[in-house]
Amino acid sequence: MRKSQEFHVDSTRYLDELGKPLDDLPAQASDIERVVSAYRNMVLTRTFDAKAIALQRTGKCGTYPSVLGHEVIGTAIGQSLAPSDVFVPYYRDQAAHILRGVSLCELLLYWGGDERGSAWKHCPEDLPIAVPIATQCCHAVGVASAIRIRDEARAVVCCVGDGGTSKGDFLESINLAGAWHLPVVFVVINNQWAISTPRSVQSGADTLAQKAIGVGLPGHIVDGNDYFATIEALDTALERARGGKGGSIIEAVTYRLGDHTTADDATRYRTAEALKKAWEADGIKRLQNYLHQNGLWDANKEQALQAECKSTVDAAVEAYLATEPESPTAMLDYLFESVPASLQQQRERLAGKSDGGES
Amino acid sequence: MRKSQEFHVDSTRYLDELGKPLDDLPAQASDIERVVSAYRNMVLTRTFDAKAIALQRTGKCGTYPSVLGHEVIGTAIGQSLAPSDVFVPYYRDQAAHILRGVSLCELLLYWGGDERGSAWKHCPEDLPIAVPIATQCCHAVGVASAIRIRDEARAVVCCVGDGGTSKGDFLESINLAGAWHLPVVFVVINNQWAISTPRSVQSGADTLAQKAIGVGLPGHIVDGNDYFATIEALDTALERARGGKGGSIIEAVTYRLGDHTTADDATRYRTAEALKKAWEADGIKRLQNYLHQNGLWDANKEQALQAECKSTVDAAVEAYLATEPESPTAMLDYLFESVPASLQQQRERLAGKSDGGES
Amino acid sequence: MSSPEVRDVTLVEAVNMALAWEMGHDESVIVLGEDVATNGGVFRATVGLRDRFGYKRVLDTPLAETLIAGTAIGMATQGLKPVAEFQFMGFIYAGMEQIISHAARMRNRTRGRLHCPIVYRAPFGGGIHAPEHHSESTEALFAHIPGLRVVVPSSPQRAYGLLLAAIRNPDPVVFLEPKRIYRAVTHSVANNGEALPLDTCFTLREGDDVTLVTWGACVMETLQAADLLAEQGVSAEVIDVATVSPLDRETLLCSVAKTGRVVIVHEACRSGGVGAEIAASIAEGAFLDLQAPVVRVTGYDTIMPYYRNEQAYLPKVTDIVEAVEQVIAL
Amino acid sequence: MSSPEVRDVTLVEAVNMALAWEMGHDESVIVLGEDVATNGGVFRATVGLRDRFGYKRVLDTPLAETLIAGTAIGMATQGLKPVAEFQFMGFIYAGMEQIISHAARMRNRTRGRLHCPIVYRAPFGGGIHAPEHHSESTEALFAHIPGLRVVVPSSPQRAYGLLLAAIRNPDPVVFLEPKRIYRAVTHSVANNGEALPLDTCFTLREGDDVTLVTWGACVMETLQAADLLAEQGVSAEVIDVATVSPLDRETLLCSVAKTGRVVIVHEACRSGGVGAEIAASIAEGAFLDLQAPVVRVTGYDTIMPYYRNEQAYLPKVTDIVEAVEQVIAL
Ligand SMILES: Cc1ncc(C[n+]2csc(CCOP(=O)(O)OP(=O)(O)O)c2C)c(N)n1
Ligand SMILES: Cc1ncc(C[n+]2csc(CCOP(=O)(O)OP(=O)(O)O)c2C)c(N)n1
Ligand SMILES: [Mg+2]
Ligand SMILES: [Mg+2]
Repeated sequence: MRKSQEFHVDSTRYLDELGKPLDDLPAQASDIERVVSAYRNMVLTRTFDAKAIALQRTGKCGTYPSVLGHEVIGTAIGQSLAPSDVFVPYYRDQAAHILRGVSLCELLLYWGGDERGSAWKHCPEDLPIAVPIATQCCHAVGVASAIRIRDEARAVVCCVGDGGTSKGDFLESINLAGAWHLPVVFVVINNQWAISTPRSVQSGADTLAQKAIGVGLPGHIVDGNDYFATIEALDTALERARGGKGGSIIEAVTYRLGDHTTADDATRYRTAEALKKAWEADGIKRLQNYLHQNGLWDANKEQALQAECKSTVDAAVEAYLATEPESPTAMLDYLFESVPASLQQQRERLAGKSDGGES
Repeated sequence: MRKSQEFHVDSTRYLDELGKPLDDLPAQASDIERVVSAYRNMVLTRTFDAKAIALQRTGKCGTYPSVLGHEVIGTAIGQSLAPSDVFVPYYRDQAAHILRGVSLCELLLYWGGDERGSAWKHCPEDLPIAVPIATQCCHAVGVASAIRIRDEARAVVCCVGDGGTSKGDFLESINLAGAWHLPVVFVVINNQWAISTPRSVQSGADTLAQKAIGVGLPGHIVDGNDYFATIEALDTALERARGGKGGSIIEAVTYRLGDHTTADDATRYRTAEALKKAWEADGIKRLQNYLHQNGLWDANKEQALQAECKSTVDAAVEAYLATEPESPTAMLDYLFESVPASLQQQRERLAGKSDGGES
Repeated sequence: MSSPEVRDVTLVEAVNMALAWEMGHDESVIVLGEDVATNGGVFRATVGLRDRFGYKRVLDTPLAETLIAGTAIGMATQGLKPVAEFQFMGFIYAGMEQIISHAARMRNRTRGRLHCPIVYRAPFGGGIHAPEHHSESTEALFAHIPGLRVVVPSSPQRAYGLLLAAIRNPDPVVFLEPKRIYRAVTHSVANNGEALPLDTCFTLREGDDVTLVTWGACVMETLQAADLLAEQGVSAEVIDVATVSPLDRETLLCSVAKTGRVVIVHEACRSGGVGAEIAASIAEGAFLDLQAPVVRVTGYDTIMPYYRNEQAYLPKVTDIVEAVEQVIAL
Repeated sequence: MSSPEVRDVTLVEAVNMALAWEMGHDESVIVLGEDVATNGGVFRATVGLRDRFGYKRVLDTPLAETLIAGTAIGMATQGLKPVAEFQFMGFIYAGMEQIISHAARMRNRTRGRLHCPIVYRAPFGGGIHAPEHHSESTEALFAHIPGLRVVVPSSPQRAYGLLLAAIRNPDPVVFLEPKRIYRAVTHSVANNGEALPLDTCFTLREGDDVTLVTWGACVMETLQAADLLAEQGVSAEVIDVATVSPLDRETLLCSVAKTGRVVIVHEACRSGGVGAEIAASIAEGAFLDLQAPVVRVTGYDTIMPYYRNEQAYLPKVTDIVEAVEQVIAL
């Protein structure tokens, strides 16, 4: 006696690669102001990105992970999150951070080797950048548990890469989200690569969204270069989560248009053709086309925006470069709430050195 | 534009609770000898189990995990594995171990606190009992990788409990099995409990088999108290694996009829009713009924089998109780291939003590 | 609520009392782990808490230690004070990445913006005839991690007071409960919500001839050894380190200044155990005071044997006495 | 095949040469890890291996360290010799349960029936301006685990010879490569398949006045300090521990018997570092030889700062010289 149980995941896309609607657009398209400000954030993010890479190349910043190809997704996340929600990022979420209120200077400090880059003033509950892959997913379900314990109408967005979906932390966390009906939306940013490892090596499954099935969550795939598909999915998932209806997984499909980080050389493992093709699907250009086609944008506005972004970024760089390093004693001052007796001697030694000028 | 992708898991069951076929039986039912010997192994396992619990209660064995309710699944696993296959157990697989050639004395030594209980003579490639939950899953995919690297027509069966399906080790391993097309069959033994934690707390998914979907493996559910459903699924999955067609996940649904271990008291967290109901689905009784109904078994045979099992178990217990403990120096002798210079002094100290008679 | 002074309390009951006290007085305290709720924990350390404080504050988790460790971090950043249980220390390792890379670093990483007032509890140590992996004492792994406190109680009263302190501490504490003495003795415990200090050794017995330094279950054998030694006319000071990291070197060095001789006793294997740090610190800080080398009485450098041979592994009273005789002879 | 003597080889190239040699001579050697195949590793340690030895022997894994650690164990039980790479030591922690509970125990658990000839490689240590979590030196965590060897090369030739030894060793080895000196120097390396001994310190420089004990990248600063000290008329013996567990105490104690003074140098934070075990062992084993306390020059007891302040954390040549001056003064 054989019974069969069926499951599914849906995918959505609204715009073709040239920005032409393939279908009726979702409600989100009628909020013109929000759409335009999304576009503005994408351009700002890309401007920042290019500058950060340039700083690294000239020795003024450390290893930096380019956000090229992720701008649409991050922007949609930033827009869909309410201030009282909590964002749990990985390390390629610049677009979302900016909308959350992290300053460009803070971002530069972080990648420039200064812990103050995570002391975010404007989104104090957001989790900091997580470098160990997928570990942040556990924090996200922890935050969501706190929200549920206190019966609040808030939600959490947690980002993770395609590579990150292979790691236990992600897999255990989505399972908890399902088991405890937590208000958390996992956004799997499938940019096809984990450093040099292609998506196909990462998992034998056709899609990453289908991992949702195994934990009893809804799974949804969106074209991550399609602003409307992405923001609609996020708005829906977050509303659901805030309303106590549980979590979900959104696989946002895109392509990493840059090297993995400035320490990487992607030409070693991927073809110029694949990259060229991916650029054709670029979501910023696509949204720009859409705006043009609908009379919402023009060359003048574009020029003004570019100039504005450039000066915003330049100001941030200036502030960043003007920031003196912390005193070395900071390495002990923030370890615990107060410096334990046993560390006082080490702290004195450090303080002495930083006065003395040690080579 | 919305697309939908469909997935499914199937469930099978052939016998009702009274051992009556609900459907045409699979080919496995015509191998009478195998069916009867399956039954014999189930009874031996249950006899052993009762004795091990008794030994623990009288201080002659350590904490012991009863196999009650798992005998059908373990027996089917033991039968479907070829000698050249590799078995990767967890800690409640007595029925399978016996068919693999692990002696009852070895099993008692293991639970009786003696490492020689894992020095299995007759299945030297099988992995030992794994206590840290789900960790064995990684070993299973490692063994399967070795098989694939060498292009051998062998396969691996790996057991894990319903609780174990929440742990990263299992989840990462099934993903690798899918990505690398490994010849490994995961048997999730869903006995509804992980100590006191019910299946519903373990995951929000309806079934555990659907975790297969997220990794691109076939997932299949069987009634784990239905010998025919279980052996058919295993034979099929193993044949597939040995033939290079990749792995799969079988969720074998049963009920833990005993306490978690002899250190547990299940009455604290589950009702007598639920247990009573579970006993009605007992797979041994069910197969016995089937055999009776088909003229393959009778009261005399049963009596002879019971006597035989008792004397087999008694002999094993005798051998176990007669086994002198190892010399304490054994704790250093097997740590590395040879005792490093730095440990010689410690070894001498131990040797001196074991002569001297330390209190 | 129970009256302040409770009689006949075991160490594990004291753990339960401290949890109940603090949950009753601080809504932000949450208990999570495998089998902690309905079942009250496999050692009954959390028994009754679910009934008293409800299903939202006492949480049975799925079987996933990485998740337990990491979920507590997320909760903590929201101002909760999670007390997360690992069922046995042998199953804590999957949680190490979360503990090392996040719990211990969140405050430093964010320059104080977020912090992790978490207690990670785990029963630890051998000697109870348990199966493989149920007898670990790897406190040294955590003691080497900056940003963590590692605390080990050795009596019911200290379990109560130190656990309260650990929960109230705004930073992560790995709280290791010596299960060999979970029920070895009963004491009267004042259930008054008073915490004991962290980062401080407890001098359990004063003495002049030798300093015995230990923690956890070995406190029992060490005190017994001190009794035997007293009969031989040797006056032993017994120090319970209690917080094995960060280490209260001052108390240790003061004692050595008096006695000039030290024996360290721990159950963990010798090489790289916490005893190594203590011995190194004393040998460096009290070089001129020492009349004899600092000697360690410890487990062997091997895997805890299964139970038929576990007694051969564990440090014994006679081992301690012998070691003292050795250092006194010098 | 290349000629035996290869010139201008960096430490990371020596790692690559050893891997290539052994894969060429032993079919059972398998390389696995993240980005090790197509990309040749983020540090290029495995570059070219996929092309030479094929996709079945050089395997890109999914991003999962528990899996990497555990898959190697399963492979090893089948007679393969996996060399598993963790991309950085900061990402090894998710592998710890598998390494501690299984790789280190399989032989003992099965009384020799199965064993784990695995090498777990990881670049480690700071000083290269890397992001957070890319500068760990937590070798002490592994050195405390019975059943593991922990090996740290400090020159191209030792990287080559010790890695060959590690691969051939029938038990698990955690092989930590000091990435700060991955490309700091080039040496000629004899590519002749000859292994160096494990479990043995290397005396890099003989001396009479003080013994400097170190390993990994700090060997560089320690040798520089010895040069400076020589100018001051202080003759320093420099010992590269190389196998930090199990420890070759004999070589250390012999040296101390001669010099009577010891300074230990390591990058890891001080408390509970491998230096503690070495100091404790020397203080115990060479009590009467010691003219001065054993002093440790180490990283601070804190989290490795981000790179703007990492130099303030790292032990410096001047720190070593100062410490020697201090012990010599006694
Ligand atoms: C636990 C862990 N292992 C390895 C690394 C090294 N590493 C950094 S990024 C990366 C790939 C991540 O890929 P993905 O999750 O797809 O994110 P993407 O970089 O593509 O945005 C790896 C392996 C790490 N940071 N953490
Ligand atoms: C990593 C780990 N965590 C916790 C435990 C303690 N423990 C032993 S068995 C068990 C429940 C396992 O349940 P399940 O996987 O369903 O197997 P079952 O016992 O039901 O056969 C737990 C939590 C363990 N052995 N390993
Ligand atoms: Mg990616
Ligand atoms: Mg179960």
